Amino acid sequence: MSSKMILDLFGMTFFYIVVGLTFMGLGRKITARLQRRVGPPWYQSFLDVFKCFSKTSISHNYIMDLGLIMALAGLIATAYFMPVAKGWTPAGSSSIVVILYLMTIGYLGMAMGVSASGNPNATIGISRALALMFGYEIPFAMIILAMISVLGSSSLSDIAMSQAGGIQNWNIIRFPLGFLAAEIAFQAMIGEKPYDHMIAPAEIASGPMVELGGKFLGIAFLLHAVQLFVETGLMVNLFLGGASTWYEFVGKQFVVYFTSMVINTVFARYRIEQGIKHLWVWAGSFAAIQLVLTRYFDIFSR
Amino acid sequence: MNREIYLPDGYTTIRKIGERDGYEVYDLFFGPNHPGMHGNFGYVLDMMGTEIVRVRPNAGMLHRGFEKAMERKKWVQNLALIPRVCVVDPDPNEVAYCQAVEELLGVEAPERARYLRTITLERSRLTAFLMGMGGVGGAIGLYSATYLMMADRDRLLDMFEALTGARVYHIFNVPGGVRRDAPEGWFDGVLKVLDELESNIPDWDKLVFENPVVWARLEGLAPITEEEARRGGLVGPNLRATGAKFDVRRDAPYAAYGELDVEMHNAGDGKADALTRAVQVRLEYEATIRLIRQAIAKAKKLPSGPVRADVGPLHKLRVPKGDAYSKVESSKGEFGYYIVSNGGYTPYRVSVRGPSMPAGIHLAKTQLPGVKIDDVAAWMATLAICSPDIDR
Amino acid sequence: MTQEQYLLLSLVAGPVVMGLLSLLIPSKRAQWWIFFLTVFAAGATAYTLKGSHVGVQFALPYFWLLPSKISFGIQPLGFFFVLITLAATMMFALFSLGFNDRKHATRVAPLWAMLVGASNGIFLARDWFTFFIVWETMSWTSLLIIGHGKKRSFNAGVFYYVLSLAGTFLMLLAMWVLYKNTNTFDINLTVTHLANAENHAYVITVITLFTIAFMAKSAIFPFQIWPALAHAEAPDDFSPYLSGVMIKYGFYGLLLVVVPVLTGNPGAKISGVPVSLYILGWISLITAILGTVVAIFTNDMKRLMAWSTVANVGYIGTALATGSPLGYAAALFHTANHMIFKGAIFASLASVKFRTGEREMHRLGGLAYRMPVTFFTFLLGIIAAAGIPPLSGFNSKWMIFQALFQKKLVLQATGLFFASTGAFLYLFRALHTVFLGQLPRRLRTVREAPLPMSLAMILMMIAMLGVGMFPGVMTLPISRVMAAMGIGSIDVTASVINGATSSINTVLIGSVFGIAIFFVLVLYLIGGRTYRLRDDMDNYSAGEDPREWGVFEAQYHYGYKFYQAIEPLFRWVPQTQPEELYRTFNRALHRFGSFIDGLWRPAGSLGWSIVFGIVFMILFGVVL
Amino acid sequence: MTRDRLIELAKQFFPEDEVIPRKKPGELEIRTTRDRVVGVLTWLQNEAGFDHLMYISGVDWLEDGEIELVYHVYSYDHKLYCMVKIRVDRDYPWAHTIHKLWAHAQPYEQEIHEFFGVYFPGNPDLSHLILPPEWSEAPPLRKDFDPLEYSMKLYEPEWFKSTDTFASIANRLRGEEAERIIRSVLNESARLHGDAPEKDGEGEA
Repeated sequence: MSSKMILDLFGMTFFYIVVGLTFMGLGRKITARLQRRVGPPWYQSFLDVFKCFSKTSISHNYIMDLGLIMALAGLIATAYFMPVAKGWTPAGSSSIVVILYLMTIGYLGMAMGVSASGNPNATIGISRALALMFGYEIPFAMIILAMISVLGSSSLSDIAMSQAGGIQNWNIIRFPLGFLAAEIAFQAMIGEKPYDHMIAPAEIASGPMVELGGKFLGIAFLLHAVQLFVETGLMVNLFLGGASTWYEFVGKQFVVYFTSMVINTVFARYRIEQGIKHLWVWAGSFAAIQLVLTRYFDIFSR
Repeated sequence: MNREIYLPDGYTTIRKIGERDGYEVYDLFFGPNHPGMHGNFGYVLDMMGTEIVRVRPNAGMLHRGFEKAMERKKWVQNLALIPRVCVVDPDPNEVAYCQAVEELLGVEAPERARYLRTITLERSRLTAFLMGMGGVGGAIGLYSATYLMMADRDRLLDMFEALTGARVYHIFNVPGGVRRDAPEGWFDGVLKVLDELESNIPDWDKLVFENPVVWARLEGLAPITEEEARRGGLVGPNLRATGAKFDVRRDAPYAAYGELDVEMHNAGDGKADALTRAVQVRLEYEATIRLIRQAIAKAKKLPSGPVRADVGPLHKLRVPKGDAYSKVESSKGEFGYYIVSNGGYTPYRVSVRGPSMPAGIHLAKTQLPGVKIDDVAAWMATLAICSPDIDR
Repeated sequence: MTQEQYLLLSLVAGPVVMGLLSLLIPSKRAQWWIFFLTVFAAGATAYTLKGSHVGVQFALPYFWLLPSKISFGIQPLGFFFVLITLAATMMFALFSLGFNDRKHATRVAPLWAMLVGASNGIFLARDWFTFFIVWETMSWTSLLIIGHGKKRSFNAGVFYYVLSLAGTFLMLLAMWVLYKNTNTFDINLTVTHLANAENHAYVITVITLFTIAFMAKSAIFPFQIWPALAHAEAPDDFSPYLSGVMIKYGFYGLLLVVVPVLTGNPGAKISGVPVSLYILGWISLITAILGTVVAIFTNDMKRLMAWSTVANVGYIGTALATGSPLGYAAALFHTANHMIFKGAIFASLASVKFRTGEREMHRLGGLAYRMPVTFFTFLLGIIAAAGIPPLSGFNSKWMIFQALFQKKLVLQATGLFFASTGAFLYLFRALHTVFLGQLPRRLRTVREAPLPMSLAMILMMIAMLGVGMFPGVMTLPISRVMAAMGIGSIDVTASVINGATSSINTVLIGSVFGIAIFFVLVLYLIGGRTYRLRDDMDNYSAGEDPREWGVFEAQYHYGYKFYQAIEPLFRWVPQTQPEELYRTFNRALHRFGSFIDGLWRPAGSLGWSIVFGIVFMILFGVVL
Repeated sequence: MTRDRLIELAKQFFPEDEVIPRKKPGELEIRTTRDRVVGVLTWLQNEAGFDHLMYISGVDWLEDGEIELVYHVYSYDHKLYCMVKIRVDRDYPWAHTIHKLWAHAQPYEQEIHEFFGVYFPGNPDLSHLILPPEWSEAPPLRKDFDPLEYSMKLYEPEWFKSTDTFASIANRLRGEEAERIIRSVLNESARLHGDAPEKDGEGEA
């Protein structure tokens, strides 16, 4: 661990946050335009974060501070394992299992921080978020397993690299059903409608966000930004052929995010059990068919 | 605090489970400033898991003592207060009040005024329906519906502004008629807006009423049978959604409704769940647009004339002794004013019947236990509970 | 006899003798001190025996009543187990020393000392006869400990004992069969005999008998019910041992017999896995999923963790059943990890119960603000249990997944993903309901656990972090053990594990996580000023003052039926209620007893019973 | 059933009560007493087909020393509207609850209890729905409750008595117009509340 690496990591952290916040701002703009509004400027999220961090904030106890710090750190650490472009994987090894499990620490930290605030609304939000994890992790895991069983490597950069050489090699072509399942699961993963049970303002008063203010809300914003980066990055690396330059990567990420925002705009929210059932039935069955076809019938592989 | 607990018989067992020790049930505060709450009103929900076991309505946040205040203000001054009884649909209040005063005075509004009243009332109904349908969307997370329908509502409010100078509280009616005649070209302006609204309907259908997620959310939620609705004091679209054929506009016509053909729609037959209630509003929305066209077509042919019967100077208005009850069909159902006069400059007593009280207080206590927290906002939105008319 | 042989004998006999001796002492505290010292002495003994002492043997001379010698010996696998179990037991003993103060002390210390001896005996036994004796000693001592003088606990203990007795009978049968065929009780010889046997059906039969016995001990489906009863009803300080150490005997047995036999004599294969192991894999997967789902909806915190143990046993079984070196290593590694983290979790729950006396989770809440050490132990425990880096549980879980990827057992891997996501659900639920949220008024005076308990918990935290960052501590010995057993080896260094499809560097993961924490901490510190609320109730309640509505801390804590929303989705899972099953079982047993009773009673003489007895014995002999 | 038929029947069933048609077609009024009102309403609901209880309003007749309760019922089938009026003693006001007939009468009775102080024995919940629970004044919709007096008692009396406050506001506005408006409002208010309604309001803004 050299000082150059630490510097690299710092730069990358900055990069993730900038990309994530820009996406959030653009997402708000897209939603507004679809709803016949003007919407805030694209840099609104930056202003929000700056403002949040400059305010005096209320903390309920040390666990709240600790939980949110742990959450953001966990997601940033996850992002370090995300291959952005050639030679742009700061932490080298990029085992997909590591990414999936390290991401969980973000959720755990967030859950811990907000439930330490002692508000039942926040806790219901967390219980919904965790329950929803049940819904999307299984289809997602199945798709990843299908890829691993073809490729024989569970490194994300290997998966991305294997799609090099044109659009016909992309996994979106080779695993069409899997992509469909992943797209549904992705919608739940980033918590957009119809799976935004965690936030659900009209039901549980914004759920986990209910007690966050000041820099805690700022951290929650950053958390969402990095989460967007990681999850869209996962989709790009898994299905859209990875990228050779960082702007290609960000561009592909934006396509993924844009699709998700459009879906978000035209759907209502499921009830939580309906949401999970929907994920299992649709994403789950697509993924299962894909997995069985790939693993046992050798279809779709090279 | 001596807030007593009222629980219907069917739910005593759940309460007993909850009260065996005090730790299984926890409380959630749904309102007054909850994002899912319509207005300054609240429910204190006793929850077990994510299911409600007991509801304590928490009204009174908005109470401005209108009924008391009206007793101290002159007959015409009250016109500034009454639209505030129901914010989203203010005109029925004015009309009901004015009609009751007119009944006591023994005057009748001129024909032109009655048509203007009808058109205003129906347009006010449209704004309320748009807000209601958008509210259903908002309650289940479909915020696009809220924003888009708000935009449509704004077009209607523009026409209100052109007619009355105000956007929300119009204070357009006075005892004896309306304040002023429609300006030149106003009818055509309204027709243009209606064209626009009508052209949007297919889009809203696709967005809201044919959306599979909306169906999944609302279908089977909080069903009410026709008998329950009739005996339970539910009125307006909530009642008609169950299949009951009742509409104040048809059965006790006022304003110009006697001369118009008011359509009757029933989304359900014998029973209505949340989805049926939402669809009922959607059906009536379209019917209302047609009704306004009808009214405008007739109003355009009317000879010009006064829009206000002569009742003397309004600020010196004295109303003969007696009592009168007048009701109109608002967007949420029957809105009634019971007015008692002792012959003075001010009313002796004004008593308001809002459509939300039976649903917002009584039905909440009986129907919400057993419902999940997910559905409280949707339940409120589809029943179109308007808290200001509980609080008055 | 050499010094080493004495030491070896003392590992087994020492604790037993000390336990028996301490029975004579009336003072409970003194008994616990003796237990504590005994365990540490045993640990020190084992540590001195570590190294190049493989092959040291010791045999008691022939005794006329016994058909065989009683012999112990150091084998790589057994001794590895001795070391890790003793290391864990030392922490648990330290914890118990604090736990059994004047108010909470139980009289189980002598029995537990004997149990530790028996446990070592199991790992060191060289022949089936000895194995059987120590196995039985282990069974009845643990029965008495679980009972610890309470009716409810004793019922739970009996349930556990009867199940393991059923397993033991099958094991006895298998031993008998082996003895018949080989004329020896020696474990190594019989295993070699099986591995080279021509008749594969015979091999499978014997292995199945052994496997069922070990499954009963390790609570693999369909024996998954007993931990929920026994772990929950056992003395609180004994639960870590029960869940951490004792449930692993079955896996030791599987690794001792089944794995070497199937390595030598695999028979038919499905996706590169011997059929019997493949079936075991699916059964383990069912165990994992069942344990997880039931845990999600369990409200009793000790029972919840017992179901979690069942789920983890399922992971270990699934790993073992891949039939590959990586899988065996993952199973061994997860066994060791589970020993620490589940021990830590049960220890922290024990200290919660020590201070509050509550077991129902929803009656607690907010204890993290009062018991920070306990909270952090629990937190690190659940992070490890959920398999989140950089703690120990992740490494073994990663290895399990690698083993499954290697054999392309994708369906099993999906199932494990399911169970592992579910683990996150129930673990967080316990964390929130017990430690976070609102602190009820009656718990405001709760203090941190006493020093020995806290110290033990801190040690466990260090162990989890250490193994998480440097898995080599465990993986390198495991690799050596496996090489010595001849079932392959794995490619590991101190901080790198090379799996089949990718590799991880735990130090790298830990340090980038640390750097990220540093960045965020800087961000946190340059942010605006923070002030702390003194009052937990001073938070968003939609504009109402909760107290005005008679809502206090305890009524503002969401803990009961935490996942009620998703309960309808799990109707297909039998929500196993241990009490009901126990009652059914009890009734069935009683009915069977009455039936037997009724068979001879009408005759009204003892003769019939004797006749029946003789017939039964003859039949038994014929069958064998 | 027509209105006339209904009046005929009602007179037959309740000979002691006044049954009068109202001015508007389709409206009638039954004046009865506290003891008979439940009988009348039961008959209306079960026999005459009045299945809709609109609401219950109360009127305080201070001079008569009585509180009038008006039950508004409607028949969906016959399209008839009926007002059932009873009067109860103002000092010891109570009436029979009708929440067994119409369940949603419960909140209406609760509200009348809250605002008129009429007690309904048998109503399961007569707690304060709208007023604060610690309300200790007279029921606010009674004629002898004076909101101005109550406000002056509740808040700082100087604020209400002194016209300086308004004058200072006017000064701050620095406009004669503003001052004129405020003066006129004050005059109007004093006139209305100072028992001088007969004088014509010259200061109407």
